[in-house]
Amino acid sequence: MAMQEATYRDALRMALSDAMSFDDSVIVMGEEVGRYGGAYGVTKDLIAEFGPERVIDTPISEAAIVGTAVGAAMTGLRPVAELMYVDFIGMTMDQLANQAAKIRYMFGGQIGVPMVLRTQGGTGRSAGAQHSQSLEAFVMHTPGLRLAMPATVDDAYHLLRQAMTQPDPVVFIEHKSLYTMKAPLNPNAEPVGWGQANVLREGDDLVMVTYSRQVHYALAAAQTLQTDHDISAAVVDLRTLNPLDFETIRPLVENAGKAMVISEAVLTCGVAAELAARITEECFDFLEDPVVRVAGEDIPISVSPLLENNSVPTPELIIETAKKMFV
Amino acid sequence: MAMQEATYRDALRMALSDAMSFDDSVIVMGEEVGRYGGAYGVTKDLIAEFGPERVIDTPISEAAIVGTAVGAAMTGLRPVAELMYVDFIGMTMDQLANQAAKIRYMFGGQIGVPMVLRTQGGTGRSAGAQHSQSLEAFVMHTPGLRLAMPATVDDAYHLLRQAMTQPDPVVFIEHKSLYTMKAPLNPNAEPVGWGQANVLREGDDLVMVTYSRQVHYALAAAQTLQTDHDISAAVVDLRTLNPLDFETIRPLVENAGKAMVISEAVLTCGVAAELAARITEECFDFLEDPVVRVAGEDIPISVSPLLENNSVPTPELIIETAKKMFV
Amino acid sequence: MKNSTLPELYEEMRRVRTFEERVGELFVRGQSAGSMLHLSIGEESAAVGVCASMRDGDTFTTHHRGHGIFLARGADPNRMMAEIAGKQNGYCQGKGGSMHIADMGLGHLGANAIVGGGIPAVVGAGLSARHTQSGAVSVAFFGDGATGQGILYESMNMAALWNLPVMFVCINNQYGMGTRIDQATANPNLHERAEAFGLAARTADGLDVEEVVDAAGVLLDGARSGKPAFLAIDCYRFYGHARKDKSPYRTDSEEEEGRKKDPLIHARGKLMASGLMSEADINALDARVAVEMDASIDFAVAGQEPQMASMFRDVYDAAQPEPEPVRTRIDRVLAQG
Amino acid sequence: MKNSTLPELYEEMRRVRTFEERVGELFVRGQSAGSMLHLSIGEESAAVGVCASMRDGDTFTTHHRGHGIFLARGADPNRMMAEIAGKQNGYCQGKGGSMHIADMGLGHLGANAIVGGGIPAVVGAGLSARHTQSGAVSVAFFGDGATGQGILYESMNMAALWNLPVMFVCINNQYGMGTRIDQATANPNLHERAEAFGLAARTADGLDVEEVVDAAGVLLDGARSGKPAFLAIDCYRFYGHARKDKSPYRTDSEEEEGRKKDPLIHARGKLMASGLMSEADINALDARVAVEMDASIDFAVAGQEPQMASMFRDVYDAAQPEPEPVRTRIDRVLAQG
Ligand SMILES: Cc1ncc(C[n+]2csc(CCOP(=O)(O)OP(=O)(O)O)c2C)c(N)n1
Ligand SMILES: Cc1ncc(C[n+]2csc(CCOP(=O)(O)OP(=O)(O)O)c2C)c(N)n1
Ligand SMILES: [Mg+2]
Ligand SMILES: [Mg+2]
Repeated sequence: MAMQEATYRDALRMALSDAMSFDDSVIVMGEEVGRYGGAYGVTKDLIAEFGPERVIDTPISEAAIVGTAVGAAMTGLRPVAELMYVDFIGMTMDQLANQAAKIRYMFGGQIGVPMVLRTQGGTGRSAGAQHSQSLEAFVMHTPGLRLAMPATVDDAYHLLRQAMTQPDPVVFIEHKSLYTMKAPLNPNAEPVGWGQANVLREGDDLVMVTYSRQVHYALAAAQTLQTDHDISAAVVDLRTLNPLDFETIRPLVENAGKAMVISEAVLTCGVAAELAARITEECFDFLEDPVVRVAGEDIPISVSPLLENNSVPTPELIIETAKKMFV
Repeated sequence: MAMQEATYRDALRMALSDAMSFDDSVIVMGEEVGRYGGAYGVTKDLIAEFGPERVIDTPISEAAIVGTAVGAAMTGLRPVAELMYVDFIGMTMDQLANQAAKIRYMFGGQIGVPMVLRTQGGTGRSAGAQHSQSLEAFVMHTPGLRLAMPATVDDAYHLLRQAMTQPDPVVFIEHKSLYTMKAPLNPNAEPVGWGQANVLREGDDLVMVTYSRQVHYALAAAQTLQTDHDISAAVVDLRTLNPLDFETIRPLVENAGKAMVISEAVLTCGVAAELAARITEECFDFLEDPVVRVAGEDIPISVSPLLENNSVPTPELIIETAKKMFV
Repeated sequence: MKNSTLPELYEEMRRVRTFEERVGELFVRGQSAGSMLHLSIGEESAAVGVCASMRDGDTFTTHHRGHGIFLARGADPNRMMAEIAGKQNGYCQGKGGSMHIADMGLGHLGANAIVGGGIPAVVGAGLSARHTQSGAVSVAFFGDGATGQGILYESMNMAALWNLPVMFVCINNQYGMGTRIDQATANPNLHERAEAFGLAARTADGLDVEEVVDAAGVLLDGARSGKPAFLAIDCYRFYGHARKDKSPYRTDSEEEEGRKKDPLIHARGKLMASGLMSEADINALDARVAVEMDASIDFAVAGQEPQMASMFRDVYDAAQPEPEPVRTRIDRVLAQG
Repeated sequence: MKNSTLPELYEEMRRVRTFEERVGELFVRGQSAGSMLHLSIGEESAAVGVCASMRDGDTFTTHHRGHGIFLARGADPNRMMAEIAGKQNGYCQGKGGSMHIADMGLGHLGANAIVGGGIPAVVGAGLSARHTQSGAVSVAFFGDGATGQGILYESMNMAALWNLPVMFVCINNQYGMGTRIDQATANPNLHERAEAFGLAARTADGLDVEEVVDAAGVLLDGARSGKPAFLAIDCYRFYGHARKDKSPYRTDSEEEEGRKKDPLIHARGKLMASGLMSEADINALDARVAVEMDASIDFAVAGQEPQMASMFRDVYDAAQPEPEPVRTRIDRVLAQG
């Protein structure tokens, strides 16, 4: 296959389809993944291609969906389970954190749980407090779980393919506002490695470390900062939060002396806290300012679009904050 | 009532009993809280005192226990639900984070959920990976939930009494290794205020910020550091992580210039990350060193006592780390 | 008991139907907050039939498809529509929206966007009712899809064990999104599960609102005196799952058949056959209701957007400090360095 | 099918009983890892009776009281006891302990310290078995207390919906900690719930291991051919919940009555009455088993403590980097500043 335009949604579907064609043990399961084609259309037509034995519509039973995937993964399948919204992770946290994450360790390394839990999060659809959250910190705080969050069409494809070959459970969180984003995609290109961050923009004055949709906000902000304010900001897309690639971040921060971490998750005890703490720990001698956290507000998300949009970082907030770092 | 010796367990039970005597709307519910008296004995004999209508033994249904408490709290009761181990919070996270935490906000401030979820966590009983965790970060990362973690006999009593008068849901996490700790207790004394940190030891060289059992490890370490190494370490017991009292921490860190945060929870994305990030943000100009995180290892807890004990901070690790901060 | 004569029941069902049609319009006009609008058209007899036997002081929770239930319990359609539009004068000041409407005054403990999420709260409300001997019942309304959620069984077990004044109402519109009930379970006789947990349980045909009233009345009476109950109401979801869903997963002929189970048409027929109302009477009533519901759109559209300042309000009790905005924090932090 | 004659069944039950007695000894000697040891004394017929009809390749999960089940599936008592002592030569290298024993070779997908936690895994194993047409069944063993957990119903519903080769075995020892089954549910006829979800379901009396074998055999055969099943086995928990619990919540006379439901004594009676074994034969067998199980204690006590280096191992696959120790991180951090 050659280069083609694809949406983030298409890229995800292609990744699933290619993996299923390549490896008969890959199955897809979840609510509405079959006949309906997925609440966000990611699994559209897979059931026609691979049949209902490999594309399994489930009842609305999130806990058992994850638990079933655990059992399937332990017995030779490569389940890719879908959680329709990451907001529903609360019902699955026992199966995810007490079972999937700990089985290899508790059982002395006898067996792993090579499953992928695909889900999506974030704001942007006026979906209210229980359908708009960014809950990746729960996953990142659980040893044993890998965590991938694609920001680009390329990663929607390649990172998902990579996730499906990992020996350990991967939580793969898409962003609901990115599904219609389009970009050229080459499924045969050599992908960035699993666990490697991607420097999407170089910059000498400031380093922005981020992931998922905020990568695009950061890139837009960096562009404006360069053009309008002569501030040169690097943008790092982490791609995976576990593993976390600090080695890519280090030289950039050492060089710029200023760092900003950007995350849609609520600020307190979130991913931004970990990133800020780590950068400070590792690059303290090089920092001119404290690492700045641009993160979600410590509040639930409203259905009102005005409140919703202002509950998470915006390109404007990123720009405004960056400017303040240079006064 | 005058000063008396009490264990942490006794103090908790007294707090429940006193609150129930004082306020008829307080009910206690959970697995084994009645006839059995609580897995760790905290609710012993309460059923004899207050009857099975107010001390309610439930089936093993953690999600519905929390959900029932939510409904009871919305309709005029003050439920104190017990989750036998904080490790079981995974089954309750939807009811806790999507319901209890968000109801006031989603419903535009019409009503609160004045419930307390008592539970216990931490290592020390060779209870294995699913019964030894410190999962407070999940709670701290959820706007709308208050979080209290008593370290002392005094707080076991007073902080629990205060929790039972909060207008918002409080998760109250005890430490399984503290139940038998004894100290004098005066239930009538004026308590430290809700939401206020407690400076348990002053010190000019280094500030240790911690909570729950690690308070005692920090105090022991600070004693040794003073005696054997001439290092003067302050010890701050946070008592509540939400609200978080930063104003007590600030002057101490500004004075000492060095800070260590200590938490039994796993390091990555844990409470220590938030504390380190915050101290750095607020006291950057005063810091000689990066804030050091002494936290739980990023691994599950083993049943083997040797591995278990070394999976979380020990007084020795605190001492060793502090010494390194002065070479 | 209010709304217990057939004309009253019909009027209430018409109000629900017309309100939902207006919600659809609000969406088409681009004035709803988002597209997660779940209409209860086809299910009116469930909402109206159960609520007819509920009393002041009773409490309830609903699922995401709960507009009709709340209306039947006395909601103001204006404030509902305003909430659905995300406006400040809505029931929840525009923070909740269609899926998170509540009103403590009317005993509405909340709609829920989590399938099954509101179910256990009624067990707690049942405990409260018993504690205060208020005589109130608490009713959980949910869809057939929620029978996939374990928390339903946990809650039913507790209610039965403790003999609480609680009722579980499963509005079986045959679908959870694109999944037909027989694609979600091997035994679609849902009330059998409740029986196995020791509840009084039955299934009513939602075509006939009077059948629902009768079944619900008996079960609610039982619940009030400590015999918790479960009622499944069979009906059909006339339209897509949410506003954007065109239901490609079901055939036109199935839909046509399904929509024949229309409780309004059925009631209309009964009203006329029995001579309780003439066709003209009914048409006049329908027109009156249309005027009321048209007004709700105007009310919603005229409402203000929430103020930005309200964003940090109501995370905690009003007497507590609000969470610090990220911007404020950043400014303070950058005073360092 | 192995272990299907009464002498074989008796021997296996004796092995379980004696092993559990030795676990108690290990605790008294202070050589167990912790006190969370849940003995299955009184429940031997459940473990042995179900496992008698299981085959090589079948998989299973157990609850926290699972020693007997694993033994009946072929576990090495030495490695089990070593694991219970938290030693490196245990099944899980001392990381799991009594509540987290597993062995992939014998199809043991793991014991669980979360009540209900291991149940859904068998649905996944059932999917795998069907995918590979292996002919294997997957069996979830759990206690009566787990019937409080919603995930049981979610799992049964899926198994029935998909006609999976799965069986749910509820070992009803009448108690979950201090709560008697009728204090945990209004309807203790637990198999009725499974029926309501569409499973083949029944209850067997655990007093008679042959009754369990018969019931389990039929249901397992059904499960293997796509009719998932549920079997409740009535028995009595002879001792406290865990090693330290003295069961103050039940009377001596109740315990005395309960312990009369002893499947070993019952089997012994049948063996002698039928002339299959004499008293002397049985005593010789018991003594032989005692020797085997004594050895397991020696094995466990002689085992090494896990190495500190193993602490960071097996969080992830062996080819992946291990998590960085806090100490290492601190040293690197303090190179700053
Ligand atoms: C816990 C959870 N899982 C999945 C969803 C997504 N979802 C919303 S409505 C719905 C179908 C619900 O079906 P049913 O309960 O029958 O209610 P209906 O929509 O038919 O009224 C699903 C799967 C959700 N909101 N919450
Ligand atoms: C999710 C969860 N809740 C509570 C507990 C505490 N607990 C351990 S065993 C047990 C009783 C279980 O009873 P049952 O399922 O009947 O098994 P039995 O102990 O009788 O074999 C309880 C409540 C737990 N381990 N996990
Ligand atoms: Mg439905
Ligand atoms: Mg039991």
